[in-house]
Amino acid sequence: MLLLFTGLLVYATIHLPARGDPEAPMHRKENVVGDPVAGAYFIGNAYRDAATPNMVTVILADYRSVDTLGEVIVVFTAGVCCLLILRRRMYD
Amino acid sequence: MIEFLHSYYAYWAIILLLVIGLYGMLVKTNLMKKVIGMIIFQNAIILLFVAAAFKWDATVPVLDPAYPSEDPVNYLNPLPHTLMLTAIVVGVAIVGVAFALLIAIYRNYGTLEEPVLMERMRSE
Amino acid sequence: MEAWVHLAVAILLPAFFGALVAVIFPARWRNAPWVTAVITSGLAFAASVAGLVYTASRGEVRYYLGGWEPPMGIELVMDPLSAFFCAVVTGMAFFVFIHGKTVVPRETPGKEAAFYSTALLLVGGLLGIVLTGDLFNLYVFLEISSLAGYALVAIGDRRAPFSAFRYLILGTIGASFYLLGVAFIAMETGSFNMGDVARVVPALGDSAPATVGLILIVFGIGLKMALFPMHGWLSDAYTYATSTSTAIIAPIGTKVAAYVLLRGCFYMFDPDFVREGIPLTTIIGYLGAVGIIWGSVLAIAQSDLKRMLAFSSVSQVGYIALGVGLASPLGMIGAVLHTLNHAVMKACLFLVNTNILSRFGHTDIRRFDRTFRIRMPWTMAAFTLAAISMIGLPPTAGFFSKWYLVLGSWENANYVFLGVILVSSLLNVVYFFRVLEKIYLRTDGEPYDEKNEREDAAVEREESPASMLFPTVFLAASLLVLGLANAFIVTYFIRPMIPSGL
Amino acid sequence: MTNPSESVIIVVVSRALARLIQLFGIYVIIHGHYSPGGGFQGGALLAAGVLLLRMTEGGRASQSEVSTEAAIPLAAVGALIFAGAGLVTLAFGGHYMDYGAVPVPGVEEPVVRYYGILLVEFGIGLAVMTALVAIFDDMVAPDPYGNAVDAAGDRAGTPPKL
Amino acid sequence: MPLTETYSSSLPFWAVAVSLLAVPAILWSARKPNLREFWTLLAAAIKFGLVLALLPGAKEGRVAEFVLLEIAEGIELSLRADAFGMFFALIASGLWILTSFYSIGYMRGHHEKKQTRYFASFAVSLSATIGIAFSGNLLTFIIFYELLTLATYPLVIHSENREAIRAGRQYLAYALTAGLLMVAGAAWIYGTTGTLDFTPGGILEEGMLSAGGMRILFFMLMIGVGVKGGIMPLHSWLPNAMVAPTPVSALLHAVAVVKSGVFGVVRMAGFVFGPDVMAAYDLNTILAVFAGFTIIVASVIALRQENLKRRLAYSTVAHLSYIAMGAALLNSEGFTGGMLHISTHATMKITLFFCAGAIIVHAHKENVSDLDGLGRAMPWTFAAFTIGAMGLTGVPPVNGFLSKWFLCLGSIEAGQWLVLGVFLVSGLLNAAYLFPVVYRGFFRSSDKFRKLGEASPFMVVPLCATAVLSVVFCLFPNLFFGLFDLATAAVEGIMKAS
Amino acid sequence: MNWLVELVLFILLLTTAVLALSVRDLLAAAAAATAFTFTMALLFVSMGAIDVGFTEAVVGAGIVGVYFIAAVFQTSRRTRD
Repeated sequence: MLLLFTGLLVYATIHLPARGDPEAPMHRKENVVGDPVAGAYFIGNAYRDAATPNMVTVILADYRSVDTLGEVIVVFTAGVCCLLILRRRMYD
Repeated sequence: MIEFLHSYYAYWAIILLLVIGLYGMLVKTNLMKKVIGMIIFQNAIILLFVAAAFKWDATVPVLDPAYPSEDPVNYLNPLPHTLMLTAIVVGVAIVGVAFALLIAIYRNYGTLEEPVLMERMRSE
Repeated sequence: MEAWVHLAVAILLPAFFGALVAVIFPARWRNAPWVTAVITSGLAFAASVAGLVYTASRGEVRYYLGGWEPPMGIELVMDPLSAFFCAVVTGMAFFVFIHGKTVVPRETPGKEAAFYSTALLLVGGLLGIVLTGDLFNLYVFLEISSLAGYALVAIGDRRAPFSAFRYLILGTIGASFYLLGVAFIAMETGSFNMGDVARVVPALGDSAPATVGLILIVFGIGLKMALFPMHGWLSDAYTYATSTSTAIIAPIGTKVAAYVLLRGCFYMFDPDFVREGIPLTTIIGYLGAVGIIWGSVLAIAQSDLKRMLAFSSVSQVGYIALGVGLASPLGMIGAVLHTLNHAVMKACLFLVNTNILSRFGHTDIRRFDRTFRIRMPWTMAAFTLAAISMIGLPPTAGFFSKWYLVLGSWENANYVFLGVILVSSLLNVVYFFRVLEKIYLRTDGEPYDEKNEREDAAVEREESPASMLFPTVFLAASLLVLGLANAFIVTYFIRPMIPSGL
Repeated sequence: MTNPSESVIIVVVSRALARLIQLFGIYVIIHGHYSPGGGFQGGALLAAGVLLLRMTEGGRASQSEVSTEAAIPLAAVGALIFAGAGLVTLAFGGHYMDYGAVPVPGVEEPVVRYYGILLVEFGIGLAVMTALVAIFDDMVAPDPYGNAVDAAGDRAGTPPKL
Repeated sequence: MPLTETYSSSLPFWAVAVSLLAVPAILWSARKPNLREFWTLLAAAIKFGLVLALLPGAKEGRVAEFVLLEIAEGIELSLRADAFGMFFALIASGLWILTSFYSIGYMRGHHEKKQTRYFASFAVSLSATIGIAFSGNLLTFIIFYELLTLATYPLVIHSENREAIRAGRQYLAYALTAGLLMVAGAAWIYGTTGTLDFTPGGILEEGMLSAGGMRILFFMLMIGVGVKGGIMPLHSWLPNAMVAPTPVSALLHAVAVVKSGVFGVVRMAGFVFGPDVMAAYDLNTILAVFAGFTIIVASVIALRQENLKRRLAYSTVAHLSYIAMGAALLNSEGFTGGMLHISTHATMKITLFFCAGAIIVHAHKENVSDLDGLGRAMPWTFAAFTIGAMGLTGVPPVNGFLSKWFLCLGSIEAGQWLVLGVFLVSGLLNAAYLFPVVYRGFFRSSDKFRKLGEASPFMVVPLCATAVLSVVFCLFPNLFFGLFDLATAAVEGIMKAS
Repeated sequence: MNWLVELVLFILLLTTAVLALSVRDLLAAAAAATAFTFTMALLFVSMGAIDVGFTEAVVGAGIVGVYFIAAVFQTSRRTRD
């Protein structure tokens, strides 16, 4: 099964765009059908939109803030889960 | 050929890591080892994303006046980086819950070896 | 901007806010978490129903979170399909939460707040999966719901943590495979937005990474969905968890995975390609068919009601997979309708299981007897109705989803599926009537006589409290309504969601 | 793990170190706009400081830092700050999480977003710190049910089976 | 004969619903037997009245139709009181009144337990039966068919002893399998034709399916209805279900369930496949072979049964196949005979079961050999039994003669001499297994029953009534609400359309 | 030059991964896993993902390492495989 998995992945990767190629679909400004691609947009507009030089921060907390909200909630979930699993009562 | 290897060897290393991680999760009988396998597996996927965000001759995605931001070629793609931040934290959360479960299992059965555990569960 | 557009986010938020607020209350407000859970899930339910009606009449809603248009920002997509699944998820959650009023403090004493918070997180995560239009965002919500699911499964008897751990390992493999698939698709298409992907993939033509990505996603989601042969985690997880945990996870957890399957196969990718280019749906369909039989046979072998229901879940998930596997409008109608029906049936059955457990302290079928009927007449009536629906007898809801699946199988000339559906109905009869006989009849072989009558007259009625009884009976009764109204549901809600390529 | 360390040096050094780590954590949160870092990293550093204290000073003495009971509600508060910021934008007629929709007189939209991000990062930091501490506390707490089983598979407290 | 026209009316719906509505009332008054049985009788009377109200229209060829709602996409839950359905509904609802009276007497006389469940299930069964009669399409038919299965299950397992439960399981297994096959068949038809509405002359047309496909479809549907209709080799649940209380046997095995089965056979033959298709693909031959086989073999088995109810049960199996055989003849005489036999057999067999029940309750005898001399103690009962036996044999003044006459005519018309032979031989066999009972009752003397009087009037009156009905029906076929006209109208509809 | 660093890190990564899975002492395995995550963090940085690298170092290596040790102390240290 692991071999099957490996074969599948290798098959997929040799058809992938080469690593670091700036013309890969992910890095281009427009995709095949002419829609803008998010990565290039972020690079070009992050500072303009939020006056923050760190693009990752802007994406994290603004463009894709719901992802981050979800992430915070994941951590919160983990906390509540551990409580639920290991603690006897919530408050002593 | 060298070109090809150069472009793709990272992917294959990642696949190797993925397989190692999957092997750890599925084949190892110690539950703690399964968690280690899980960590490897998740990190390998994160690495795949980060590798995908990589561009030759580009700088880190923090705005630098020396590089014009209009041309995306100058900066690494920040999107996968952001997503992987999330993925890392998600991974930590899962590992935390997994450890909590392991502790609960150990309290209940006194072992983390799957065969022993199965035997003790069956004998109840 | 029209105010109705905010419905999409109004469905999603109450559950998360409820989860966060539930743990803040001081300990002496004992009922506060329950009230929070009921109110928030009720709000979400109301919003989903409104959304369902809205999408049916005015078409889909795309909500740009943060005001950023995709692919920059994340969008919530409330189209007929997602609104439908939202309504199912929130509705079931609402009723199970009502039901939990007296059970949860008994099963998880001192941790009600954590329990409701986790359960609301589960619901919120599932709603997020259903609503989001972004592949990575879906992963985040998937993990929220999974984590909450692991924790809910882990509380229970001594064996629960181990079954939860196995669930965690397999669930993480599933989610990771999903993420891996997303990585391939994103690297090939350059976008994480489902709409973008749907537009780009046909333009790429035959793209190996995208195909492999889809296969990985389907495999990962199949694990989450407990599709045969990846169902191993489900039975233990459902059996050893506390009964309310099971009641909240079982009806909706696997359904949402089925939703992702539908989304991925028919909306993101071209159905024709998925059906013929890679025979993916066919494989799903056959796996579902095997799962139906396998789950039913194992359900027959169980002596514990809860475990039997767990295996029956494996088999019922198979129906949904089978509907997906038909890859035709009728198959899809069958799958979606069965999602609704099975959610209601399973919720009802697990609530009955909870009622029995909380009254008699066990759910061992071998120890059921005819006094159950006298002690808990309404619960048993609900069980009977739900069982009839599970078997698929008209005019209950279960019949009609099978009817569409049967029609779809004929249409595709797939006689294997047809046979499987028919045979599995008979297997369902075996394991449900076995229980019904125990509940209603005297089974020691002697005729029913005056002595029995006196004994029966001496048995007191000990029905569950109203908070437990109402959801159980209401869900059971709604099975009849759903059955009779299925044409309405199909015409107004399910037909519009069928993608044009199917 | 949660007993006080016996060495005074370790206690003193770790206390100083913990403060340093926490300071750095706050810096990371605030400076996340300009350099790598942000709520998560800062929150995790804050948590690391607390965990250091938990391990050296002992679980009880370090309760004043983040008490075990308050951890989860505080995490909820942190997440609520984040989610509530979204509600505020909704109230001003924007989309959920659209900080730009909040009209602050005299401040341009990008700058509003800037401060929106900062607020959110603090929420994240609080939530991550407390949640991570809560997980650790739950992991190291002694078995609350007192029915632990030893490695041989026997219940603690009951005589071993013959 | 006027052309059929349809008009919308909610009467069919209420006719179905009234006994369902009685169920809550029956359950609610579980502690008050008199009130409970009042509800039963009231519902029975109202139901009969409602069916009667539909009669004038049906006679004129006007079909009352009621569409409740769309039950599945493109298919409505429609009730149509056409002539054939009316015919069946009239018999079922009419005999329910009698059976209700008889049930009260039997259940009280026998001190049966769980009478509330019994009466409630009974009411649901009747609803389902009328629903089957009025079904406007195949899916509606299936829905009521399954409902009938579920509703009669509690009746079969009524005594809750081991054999009852076993019989119940067998019944479920047979009936549910049959239902599933019908569902599959219905799906096939829907997929092929896009409709499931019963049409006189058939939904299917020649060439719609391959010959093999048509035969498989025919088998699926015929197994579906044949299980309830007791066609061999699918009959074996029926004698085993005789463990049920006798009114159940009477109603189940004379009116409601088994008649629903053969009603279904005729429906399938006349309204789904249609005579043309049947003839074109030799489907009638298949049906005739099975029916003929059943008639002969079941009669022979009946000869060997010692238990009176089992003997009657096998007799039922045989007579049900008369009806199927009538449909298989594919001419108007055959259809008429088959339909008439639904009614005639109902009255006759219900008489016989009532008698058997009276004997069980009153004299506590179940075996044929124990009945010596009982006729003198229970003259009314045995007189009724004699009439019933004569009817089944086909002796003129009783109505069995009428239907048999048409069946024989039909077989002559069709030139099927073999079929005619089957009818004649089975008539002899009927005589052979029924008259010994009469003979023992009246002419074997025994002192056992000297002090035993007649059974309770609650039982005797209904059984005499049905016996009289049987005779009168033969002499004046149209006297009772024009049953005969209804049958001929229905048949004309089928034959004309094809 | 850069790719050489990367190659070394990859090799280190694979080594620590295999080590973490094969060591019999769970505490050592925890250490190896932490080393693995830390190498991963370095690799991220070398690929230019400084944010990710930083997070991985703090969260992955730091917090998970602590959790790991806590979990091992709460359970057993030995393993059969």
